[in-house]
Amino acid sequence: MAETRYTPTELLACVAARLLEDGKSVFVGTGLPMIAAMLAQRTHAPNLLIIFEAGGIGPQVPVLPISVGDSRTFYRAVSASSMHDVMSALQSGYVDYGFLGAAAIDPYGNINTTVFGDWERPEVRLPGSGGANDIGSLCWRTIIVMRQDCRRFLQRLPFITTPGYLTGPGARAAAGLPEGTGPYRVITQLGVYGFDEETRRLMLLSRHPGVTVEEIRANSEFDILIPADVPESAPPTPEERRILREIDPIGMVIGG
Amino acid sequence: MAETRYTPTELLACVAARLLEDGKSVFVGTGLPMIAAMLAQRTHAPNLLIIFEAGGIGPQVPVLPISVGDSRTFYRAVSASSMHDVMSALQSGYVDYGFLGAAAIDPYGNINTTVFGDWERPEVRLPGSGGANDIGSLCWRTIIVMRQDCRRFLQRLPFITTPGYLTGPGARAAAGLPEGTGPYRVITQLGVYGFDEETRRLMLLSRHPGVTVEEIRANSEFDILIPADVPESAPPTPEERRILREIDPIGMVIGG
Amino acid sequence: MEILQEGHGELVGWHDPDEHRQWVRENKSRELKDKTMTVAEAVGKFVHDGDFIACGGFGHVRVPMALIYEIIRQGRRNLTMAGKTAVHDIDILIGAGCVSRVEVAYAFGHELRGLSPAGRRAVETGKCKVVAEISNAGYQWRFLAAAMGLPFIPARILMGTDTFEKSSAKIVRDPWSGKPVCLLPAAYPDVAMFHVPRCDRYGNAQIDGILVEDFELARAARRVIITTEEIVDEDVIRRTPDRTVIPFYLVDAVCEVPYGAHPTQMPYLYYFDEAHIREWLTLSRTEEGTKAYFDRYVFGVRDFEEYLERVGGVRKLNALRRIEQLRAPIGTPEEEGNG
Amino acid sequence: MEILQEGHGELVGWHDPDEHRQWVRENKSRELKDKTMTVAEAVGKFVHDGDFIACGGFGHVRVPMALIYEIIRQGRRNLTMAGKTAVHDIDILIGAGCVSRVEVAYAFGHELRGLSPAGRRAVETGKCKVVAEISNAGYQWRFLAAAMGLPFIPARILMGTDTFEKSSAKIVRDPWSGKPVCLLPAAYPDVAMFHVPRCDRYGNAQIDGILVEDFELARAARRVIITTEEIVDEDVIRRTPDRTVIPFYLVDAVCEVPYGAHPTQMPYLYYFDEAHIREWLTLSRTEEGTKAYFDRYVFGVRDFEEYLERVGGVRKLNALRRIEQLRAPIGTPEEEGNG
Repeated sequence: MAETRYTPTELLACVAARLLEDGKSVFVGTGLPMIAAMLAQRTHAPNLLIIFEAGGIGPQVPVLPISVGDSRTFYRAVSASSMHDVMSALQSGYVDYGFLGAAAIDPYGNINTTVFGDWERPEVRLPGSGGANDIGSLCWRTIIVMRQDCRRFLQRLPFITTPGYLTGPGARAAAGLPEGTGPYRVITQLGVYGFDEETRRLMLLSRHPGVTVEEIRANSEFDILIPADVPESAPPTPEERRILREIDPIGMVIGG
Repeated sequence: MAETRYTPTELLACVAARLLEDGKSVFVGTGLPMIAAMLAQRTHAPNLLIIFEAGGIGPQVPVLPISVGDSRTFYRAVSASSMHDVMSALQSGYVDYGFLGAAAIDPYGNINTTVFGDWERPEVRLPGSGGANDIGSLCWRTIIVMRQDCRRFLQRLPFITTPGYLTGPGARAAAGLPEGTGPYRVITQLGVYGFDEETRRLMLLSRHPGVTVEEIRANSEFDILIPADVPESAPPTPEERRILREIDPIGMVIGG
Repeated sequence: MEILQEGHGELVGWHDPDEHRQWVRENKSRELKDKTMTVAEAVGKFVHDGDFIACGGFGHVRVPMALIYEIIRQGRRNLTMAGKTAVHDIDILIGAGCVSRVEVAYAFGHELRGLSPAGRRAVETGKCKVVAEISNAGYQWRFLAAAMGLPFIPARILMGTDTFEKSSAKIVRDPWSGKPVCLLPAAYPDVAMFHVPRCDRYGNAQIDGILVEDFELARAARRVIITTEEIVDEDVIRRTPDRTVIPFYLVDAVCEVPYGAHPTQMPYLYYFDEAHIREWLTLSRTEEGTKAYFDRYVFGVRDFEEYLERVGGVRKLNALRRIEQLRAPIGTPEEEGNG
Repeated sequence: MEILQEGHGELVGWHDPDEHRQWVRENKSRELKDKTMTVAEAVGKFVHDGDFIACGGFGHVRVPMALIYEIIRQGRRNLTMAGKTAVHDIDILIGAGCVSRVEVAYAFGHELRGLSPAGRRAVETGKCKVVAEISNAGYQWRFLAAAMGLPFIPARILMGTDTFEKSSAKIVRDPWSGKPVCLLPAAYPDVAMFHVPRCDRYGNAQIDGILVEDFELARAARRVIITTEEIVDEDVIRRTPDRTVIPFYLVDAVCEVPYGAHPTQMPYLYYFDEAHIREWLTLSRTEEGTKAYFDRYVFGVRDFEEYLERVGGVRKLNALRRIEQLRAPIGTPEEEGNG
């Protein structure tokens, strides 16, 4: 019973952390991605290299950073460098994983974080790309963490801020984006998704405990590829939850 | 009488130093240019900013540097930076003066420091551009210091390493080089030269003490523009000579 | 190299490299001279209505806030601002009506702290116009191109997206690989502003920790204003010349402003003032609240020192120092202060 | 962007950016692991016949000489070398028959010390081939393009000259200004070698003083070998992360070699060994002398420490330290040593 008393955010953090391999590198933002990367380091991936877009490389983070440029992101780092340096490393293929948030996504993993409505005179203006377009263009594998519902899983985005697979197979390379890159996983409050090799469309990989395939379908404007047999995401272990509390003692990201 | 007992190199250093204005910047190499810049700083141009291509900016040089990357080039500097930084400053228009040496020059101030004979299998192989092409392309005013004789003042160069005025008026801009730049003065053991505004060809500005116009003509393969009335270069003053000894006490550049 | 595609965003801050070189030659002093002045003088002299401005730092880190408050105090108008992970700075400048045009990499948000009520309201009502989109790396590299005196620099980003379509970039075919590559035009801000831990009176400025894109931005901008925790003797700089990030010939004004980055973080020196940022985010939900904020913290104080008193004075500043230096946890009573 | 002109020099060290990314993904470790080894192991493992190599530093400053001697000792052949203000390093590598191809920004000279007898003889007799010309900034920016993972970078140099004609650059029309601009192709050396004052066992390397183009070169190269005056504890690096110039994930080998830059200068630590450089410049005037030099200083010694004994041992090294630190003038008897 104890194992099931976890918060939704704890589950997301654990699911995200487990995707990260030891000995690889990850570009993280603040919030959940940071927590997932720290959790991975303290469990199966002690040798995961964490890089921040403002220039922090390989820190020994003492306290959860609030900002991507926060001095905590280069505390006891191997290098406190510059955006030019880390973005160049990203462009040169040194970064395995990158995290993105999204206000909306389409079947090909394209992302909108810029605007709803008309660009010139928007209904809702969002912050824009930030580093998202860079990460989505240049990282080997992008992991998107977002809320899923019918206003966010859209057939067609009002604005593509960050490239997923664009219009499908081959479209990224044709556009000039680095070969072999693209969205790898999408993690929502309902499940974990990948992208079908042939169509490059969103495909369910696992449902979170208690979530049905119907719920997953109901919370998307477009058709999600759903294989016949979809496993359940493994819930957070007590050990993972203990570490999460250690990382975020005041529940800044994980919640109360 | 005392004033005339100077070495040829002392004269060159003084003539070069006097061209440099206070409050401006100069890109220097080792040897004579360095000495000229230091002499200028200790006479009429205390606020001359000295920049070295390897990254030293505004040093308080304790001892004459031997190499352009020598730690003396960034001793008590305002910045010990990088080639990227200083070359970018050069390209952005921050550098007023640059010094060049030359193995050969043509009437338009183009320079060869690469090769005599065939490029593939040369008679004489020289070091190549180094920073010369960069300085000659990007500095506002380039000052060339070289030996003059018929094998060096050539009608046509076997190889143009560094651009002067190329084929004449307008040719630099047409080639894509920054507007308003180009060779400013040529200093040899015989005299000081500028470039005629209209033709962009080498023109005598002053003869060194004791040098005749005939000698100047005799030591060039091409016709040098020689105005009717050419002044004599002012010889080194005792004060200048005293400072030169201070700068180069063992006569490394200035000679014995 | 044929042009395959062109973005239709406004080309902000581009100059022909020759025109820029000429401007540098005529306007940037290569002389080692005293440039110290007050923030009022610096803003008065170098920030003009209609200018394209940019701030050093990143997000809520090392932002030259004393200059931002002064721009509001002096009532500058029609500024275009680089939304290069601009958060509190751009938000209050938009809220105060100073900034009316933005090229956006990241703006209208406060990272984890949530979206900007003031900034978003201005954009959604048309009071502030987004003139172009770009990404963080894209902006950084636009500054790099300018810092290098180039018309453009290539990058493998933006392609395939609407961010490109609303940018000022172009896509061409790389003559070596034959593949499409994006060209980012140089961006030369009229004024860039930085807050640094130490700088001498000539403008030789050092930064501790990450540089973000300050190295490039300082070289891209036409005018550079430095605020510094401390004006140090030239000798301090000359003893550690490899720590100098911004040399004097790039700098037009040097202002000593201890705590000049408040309420943003100054690495190693003081932490974010979360209480103050929260106060702004709360007040700025309404026009009235926004006005109240400026009345209290900008127009109602004589200068930045009086502002510091008002946000909590010595007690608050000491508390922020302890948190930044990991000697006190976040959220201690002192940090909440009396601001 | 039509191509207006193309250089006809050989395109040295260029890779399609996608191919390079894939190589990085498969071959560069992102793991913090011990990379310490001897120079013999490092050269054995990472420098292969036919490789394109480059050295950090500039001229006779901070050159990884212990690695250069080891490459000669191990008899590498057909190397292509970046003549990026390469002086003593390239001269002895050509003299020893290791380097047979050079892209030249600056080579075959020793700055103020005169031209290189060995290097020039090899080029003038066809034993060593110059495959392309470039300038110092041009090479530096070729490395910058590679460090950024780009196919090329623009620059306003080379145009109008034979240096361009013998380069691998191209001239295109800038789509913004309409003016010609030079595009420099990226250069990815197979191996770059650096000597640094301090580095930890993982390869986090710090450099004091000017960086020259080491920042860019370390990021451009596929393999990076570091020799260091001292292998320091990781903690030393982590206390001053803003001093790290080359982070571990770029580095393949770390070798502790005190005085590893001899006879070149190590800023703050030891001066040029002018006597030794003069000995080489004198001996290398003939083939016999060149052979005698290598017999004495490379093949006749077991390792770099024995080499250091032979060039004058502790007395010489102490003297060079005093000169570098401005505690003794140039040309003192000790400096002349017994080497």
